[in-house]
Amino acid sequence: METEELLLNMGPVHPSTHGVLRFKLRMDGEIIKECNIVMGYLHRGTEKLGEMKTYLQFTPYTDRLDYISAFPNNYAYAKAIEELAGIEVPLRAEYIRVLTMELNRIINHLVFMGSLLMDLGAATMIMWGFREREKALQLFEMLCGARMTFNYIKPGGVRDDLPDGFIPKLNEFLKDMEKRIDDYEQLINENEIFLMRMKNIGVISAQEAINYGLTGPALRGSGVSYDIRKLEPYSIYPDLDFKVCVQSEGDSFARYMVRVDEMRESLHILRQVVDTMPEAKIVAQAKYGIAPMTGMPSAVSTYFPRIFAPPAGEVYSRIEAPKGELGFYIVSDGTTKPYRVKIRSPSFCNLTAIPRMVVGLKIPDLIAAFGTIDVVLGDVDR
Amino acid sequence: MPWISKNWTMKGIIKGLIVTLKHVFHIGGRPTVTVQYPYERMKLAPRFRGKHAIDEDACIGCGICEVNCPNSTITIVKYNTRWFPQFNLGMCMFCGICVDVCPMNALKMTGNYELADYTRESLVYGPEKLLFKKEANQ
Amino acid sequence: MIENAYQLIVYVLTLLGVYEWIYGIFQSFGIDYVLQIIIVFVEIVILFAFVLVTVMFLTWMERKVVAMVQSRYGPMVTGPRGLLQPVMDGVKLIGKEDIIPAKADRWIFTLAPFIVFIPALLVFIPLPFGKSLIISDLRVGLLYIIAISAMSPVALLLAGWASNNKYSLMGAMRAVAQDISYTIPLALTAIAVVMFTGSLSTVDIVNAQGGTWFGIIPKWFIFIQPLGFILFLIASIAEMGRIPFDFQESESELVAGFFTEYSGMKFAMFFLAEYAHLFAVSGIIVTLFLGGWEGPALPFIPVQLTSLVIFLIKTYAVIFFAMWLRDTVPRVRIDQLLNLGWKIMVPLAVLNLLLTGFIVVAGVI
Amino acid sequence: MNAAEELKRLLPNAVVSTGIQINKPLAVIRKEELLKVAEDVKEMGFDHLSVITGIDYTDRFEVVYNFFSYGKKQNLVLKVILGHDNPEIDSLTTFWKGADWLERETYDLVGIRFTGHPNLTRILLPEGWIGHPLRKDYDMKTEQFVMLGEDGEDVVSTDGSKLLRRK
Amino acid sequence: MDPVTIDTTKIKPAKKKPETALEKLEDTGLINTVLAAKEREGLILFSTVDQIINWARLSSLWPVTSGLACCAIEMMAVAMAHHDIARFGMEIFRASPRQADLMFVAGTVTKKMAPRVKQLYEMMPEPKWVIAVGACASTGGPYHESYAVLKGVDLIIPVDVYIPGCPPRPEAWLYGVIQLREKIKNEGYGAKWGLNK
Repeated sequence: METEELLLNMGPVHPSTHGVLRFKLRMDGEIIKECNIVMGYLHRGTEKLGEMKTYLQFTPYTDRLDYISAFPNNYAYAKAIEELAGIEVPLRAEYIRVLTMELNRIINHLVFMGSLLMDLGAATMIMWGFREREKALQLFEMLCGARMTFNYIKPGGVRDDLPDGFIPKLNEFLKDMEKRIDDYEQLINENEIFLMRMKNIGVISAQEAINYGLTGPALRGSGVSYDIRKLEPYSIYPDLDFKVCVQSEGDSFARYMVRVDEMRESLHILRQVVDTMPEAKIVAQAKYGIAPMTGMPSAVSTYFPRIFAPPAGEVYSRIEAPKGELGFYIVSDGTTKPYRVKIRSPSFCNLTAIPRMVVGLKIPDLIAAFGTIDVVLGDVDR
Repeated sequence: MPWISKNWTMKGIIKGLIVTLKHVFHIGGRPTVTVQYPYERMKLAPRFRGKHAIDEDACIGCGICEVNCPNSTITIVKYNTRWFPQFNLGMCMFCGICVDVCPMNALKMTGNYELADYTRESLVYGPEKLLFKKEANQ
Repeated sequence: MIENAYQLIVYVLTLLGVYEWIYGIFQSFGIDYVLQIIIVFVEIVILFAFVLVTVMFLTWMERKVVAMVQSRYGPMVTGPRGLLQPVMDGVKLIGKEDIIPAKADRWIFTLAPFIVFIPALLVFIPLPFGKSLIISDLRVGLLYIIAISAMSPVALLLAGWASNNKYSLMGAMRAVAQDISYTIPLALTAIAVVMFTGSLSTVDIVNAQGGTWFGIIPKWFIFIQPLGFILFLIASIAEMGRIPFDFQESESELVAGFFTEYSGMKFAMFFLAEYAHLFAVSGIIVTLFLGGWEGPALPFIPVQLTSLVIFLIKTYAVIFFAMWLRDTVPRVRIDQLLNLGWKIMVPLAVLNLLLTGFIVVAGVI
Repeated sequence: MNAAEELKRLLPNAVVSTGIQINKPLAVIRKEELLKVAEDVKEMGFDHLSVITGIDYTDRFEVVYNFFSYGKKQNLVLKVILGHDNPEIDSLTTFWKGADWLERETYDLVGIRFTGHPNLTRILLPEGWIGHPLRKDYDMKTEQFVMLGEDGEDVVSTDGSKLLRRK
Repeated sequence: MDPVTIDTTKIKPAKKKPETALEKLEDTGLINTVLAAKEREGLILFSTVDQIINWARLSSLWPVTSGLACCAIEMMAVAMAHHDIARFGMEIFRASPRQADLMFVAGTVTKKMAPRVKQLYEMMPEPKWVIAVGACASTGGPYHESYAVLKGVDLIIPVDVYIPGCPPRPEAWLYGVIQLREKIKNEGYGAKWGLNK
C-alpha cells in the first residue's frame, strides 16, 4: 500500500525533548523513516567565552554546561588545568571532590529516572527523585552555597573545607537513599508496561556503540565494560573499591539498569570516602599563586590568586562524568586566558547514535530511546 | 505477545501500586515533605550565596571585584564621597568570585534571595541598598 | 411503587401537599403536559448540576490524590484545602481569549467540543444513582450507554481534523482507533452480564445483584464474573483515555493530543467531558459488577438517600483506583494497546461470553 | 614504544614528527595522508574517537584528533596542520561514525571544511550565519539575529527590527 | 566564605500563616474584593466583578512547559514535592501554549531560540503573563558577551516579573510568583480606567 509520508517536527519546545532540541521526523504512518536532529537552540558560545575569560573566571561557566551534574564539569576543567600546570592537589581536597562528584552522579541518575518515566507517562517517579535530590542539594548548599551551579572545585583544590555537621547529614542521606532506591525499583523495575516499553527498543550493539563514540552508561548498557575511573584512574579512585556496572543487551532497559546499579555503586563509594576521609585540613595547594587554604573561613579569600597563568601547552583531560566521557581540550599560550577551550561533552557525542537507533521505531520509542541516552541540552549545545 | 504469557499476573504493577499506596497513607517514613514557602522557609545553609552586602568600613573601592567579575556585573560608583561597587543583580550569577578576591574581606553574600521585581532597572543594586556596618550587625 | 426520578419528584410534591394544587392549575388551562415537561426539565437540571459539581470535585480530587502519592499537598491556597481551585479554573477559562487558528475549519472546530460534551452528560440518563434515583429506566439502558459513548470518537476526529495540526490529527486518530477497539470487549463483557439478568435495563441489572450468598458474600457480578470484571475495567480505562492508555493526550508525545489547539472555554469543555466520562464509566462499572446501589439499608433514613450514598462510595472507590493506577504506571505504546485490545481482550471477552453461556444454560447459579 | 612511534614506523612518510602531549603520545601528520593514517590507526585498535578539535592560530589551523583504544587501553593524539586560507581536510566519517557531528561542529565553529563528509552543514548555529565564531578574527561587534522564514526554518539577518520590540 | 554572613536584618520574616477566616480570605485575594467594594460606592458591582475575575486568574495560573536551560531544572524543582507550586494551583504545566496563562522564560534565550519564544508567546491566549527567570532571561546574564545569546528576553516580549539568581532557588522563584499574583490583583478594566486604588 502506498502511503504519503508525513513530516513531523518535534520541538524545539516539546515536553519530551528535555529542553530545546528538535527532531525532524520523516514518518510512514507512525513509523519513523528518518530522524534528523536539529540542535543549537541552546548554543551559548561557551567555548568562545572561555577564550575571553581568565582561567578562574571560566569555572562558573563550566557549571552551566551539564547543569544537572555540575561538579564533574568543574572537576574536569580543574583537572585539565592541573595537568597542564602540574599542580599537586592535597589529598583531602581530592576526597572532597570525589564525594561531591559521586553525590552528583546519584542526583543525575535520579533526574534521569524521573524524566525518563515522565516521558513514558508515569509522573510519580520524578517527584520522588526530586524529593531525594532536594536533600542532596541541601548538602551541596551547606558545602558551597549554591544548589546547582557550584563554582566549588577550583584548580589546585576546592574552595572551602567541609562545614560542620556535613558528614552526619551525609550519613543520614546515604542511609535514607538506600531505602528510597528500593522504593524506586519496586515502583517501576518490574512493571510490565515499563518492560514492554523498554525491552528491545533502541538496540545498539557494542561494536556500533563504540563506533558511534558512545560513552558512559549508554556504552556500558551495550556490554562494554569501560569506565575511565578504572581505565585511566584519576583522583583517589584507584584506592576505592567499586565495580563497573555493565549490562549486555544494549537496549533501553539495559541502559536504564546500568544507571540504577550505578546509584547503588555510588552510595558504596560515598561510604568508603566518608570512612577514609583524611583529617589534615588542607584543601588547596600553594603553587601558581594558590595559597594553602585552611579551615579558617575568613582567611581564605585573602590568599586566593588574582593572576593565574599555566605554562604554554596543550592538554586533553577526560573524566567519567555521569553521562559519559567529559573532556576538556585546553590550549594555553602562557597568558592568564586560555587560547582555546574545547569541550568534549558526553551528551553531544552520545546523541549521535539516536538517528541510527530510532529508524523503524515509533514516536513513543523515540522518546524512550532518547530518554535513556540521557542528554542535557546545555551540554549538547554548549 | 510473548510477554503476556509470562507476565499475566501483572505482579510488577501490583508491586508498584503497593508502593504508591504506602505513600498515600504515609506508611514507613514516607511523609509529606512540602515546605509551604510564604509561611515556612527551608533552613538556609550559612554559606548560601544570595544578595551581596558591602562592609562600609572595610571597602576601599579598589575595583578588584570589578576586574575579576566574570560577566561585568559590578561597576564602581561614587556614593557619599566614597567609591563602592554597584551590583546589577539581574546579571549576576552569584558565583562568589568577587567575595573570594576581595582583599579587604569587605564583600559578603547574605541569605537574601527574595529579589524578584517588576522592572529590569530595579535589579541594579547600588551601594545604598547593599552597605552595612559590621558593628550594627553583630 | 416509585420507579424513577420523575415519580420521586411527584411523590415528594404529593407528600408536601402541593402537587394536587399545581396540577390543578395546569389542568384548568388544559396544558397538564407542560407540567410534565417542567418536571422533566427540573430533574435534568438537577442531574446536570450534580454531574458538573462532581466533575469539578473530581478535578480537585485528582490533583489531591496525585499530590498524596507524590509526598506533597496539592492545591492549598485557594479556599479551604484548595477546594475552590476548580471553580477558579473554570472562571479563569471563561475569561480567556478564544483562539481559532487561522487555518482551522471554523465551524467544525467550534462544534466539536459540544459533540464531546453533550454525550458525556447524556450517558447519565439511564444510570441508577440510587433506588429510584434514575432519570429514565430505559429498557435498553445498557445499549443506550454503549451507543452514546460510541459517539465520542466522531467528535474527537472532528476536533483533531478541524484543528489543522499534525499532533491533533494523530491524537484524534489514535483516540478513534483506541475507542473502537475497546468498545468491542466492553460490549462483549457487558453482554455476559446481561445474560444473567436477561434484561438490558440498568435497574434490572442492579436488582439482580441484591441479596447475599451464605449471608456474607453479596451477590455482585464481580464474584460470578471475575474475568469479565477485569476485562471491563481495563477496557473502560482505555475508553476513558486515562494513563496507562491516554493516547488522546499523551503529553510527552503529542503535546496535548487532539485538543492541542483549543483554548479557553472550549478546552474546558473537553476537560469537563473527560472527567464526566470518568464519573460515568465508574458508575457503569459499579452498576454492572459491584452491585450498584445495593447495600445495607438503615432505619429511619429514606432508602433513596442511603442507596445514593452507597452508590457514590462505590463509584469513588473505582475513581480512586483509576487515579491511583494513573500515578503508578507508565503509558503503553499505541500498537501494544491495539494488540492488547484485539489479540487478547477480544478473545478473552468471547471466552468469557462462552463460559457465561454454559453457566447460564446449566443453571448453576 | 608508544603508539605514535609505532605509527611512524608503519607510515614514515605520513608522520612529520612524534612527541608527547602531557601523558599522551602525539603524532603530527601530513594532511594528504590522513585517510591512510586513519586506516592504520583503526587497525592498530584505536576504536574510540574521543574528540576533534580545530584551533585557529591566526597563521595556521590545527586539527587535533584524540583516540583511545578499548583493547589496548592506550591514548593517541593526531595533529594535522592546515594553511590559514581555505582550510580543508579529509573526513573520517567512514572510519568512525562518531566523527560525523564532531566534524560538523568543527566546521560550524572554526570553519574547517571536511571533504567527503556526507552532510557538512552547520550544526549549532543556524544556516546562513556570517562567520565562524571560534576564529580569532570573528567579528563580535555586529549582532546577528535569527528570524523564522515562511517554512519555519531560520533566516539570519543583521537587522533585528522585526524581532525586537525595543532597543 | 564567612559562616556568619547571613544578614538576618535584611530578610523579611516569614509570612504569618493565616489563622482566622478573614486572614485566609485575604491570603487568597478575595479580601481585596470586599475592601474595594467598601471603598468605592457606586462602582461596587463593576469593581467587584473585576476583582473576582482577577482572583480567579491569579489562583489558576497555568504555566506553559517551556524550559530552556539550567533554570528549567529549578522549574521542575519548584513543581516537585519540596516546594510544590501546586499549592497555588499552578501545577498544571500545559504543553500546548493555547491553554496556558503564564510563561516562565526559564533559561538562556539564544538568538536561534528567540523567534520561537516569541512565537510561543504569541500563541498564548490573552490574558497572559511572562516571568523572566534567572540572569540569562533577565539581561543575558553570564552570556551577555556571547555572540549567540539575546541580551534579555524583554527585548522581544513584555516581561512582568524578573527573578534574579542563576538559577534562583525555588523559594526565590515562588517569591516571584507571589509578586506576580500581587500584580494581577490590581489589573483589570477597573485598574485600566483608574477605578481601582
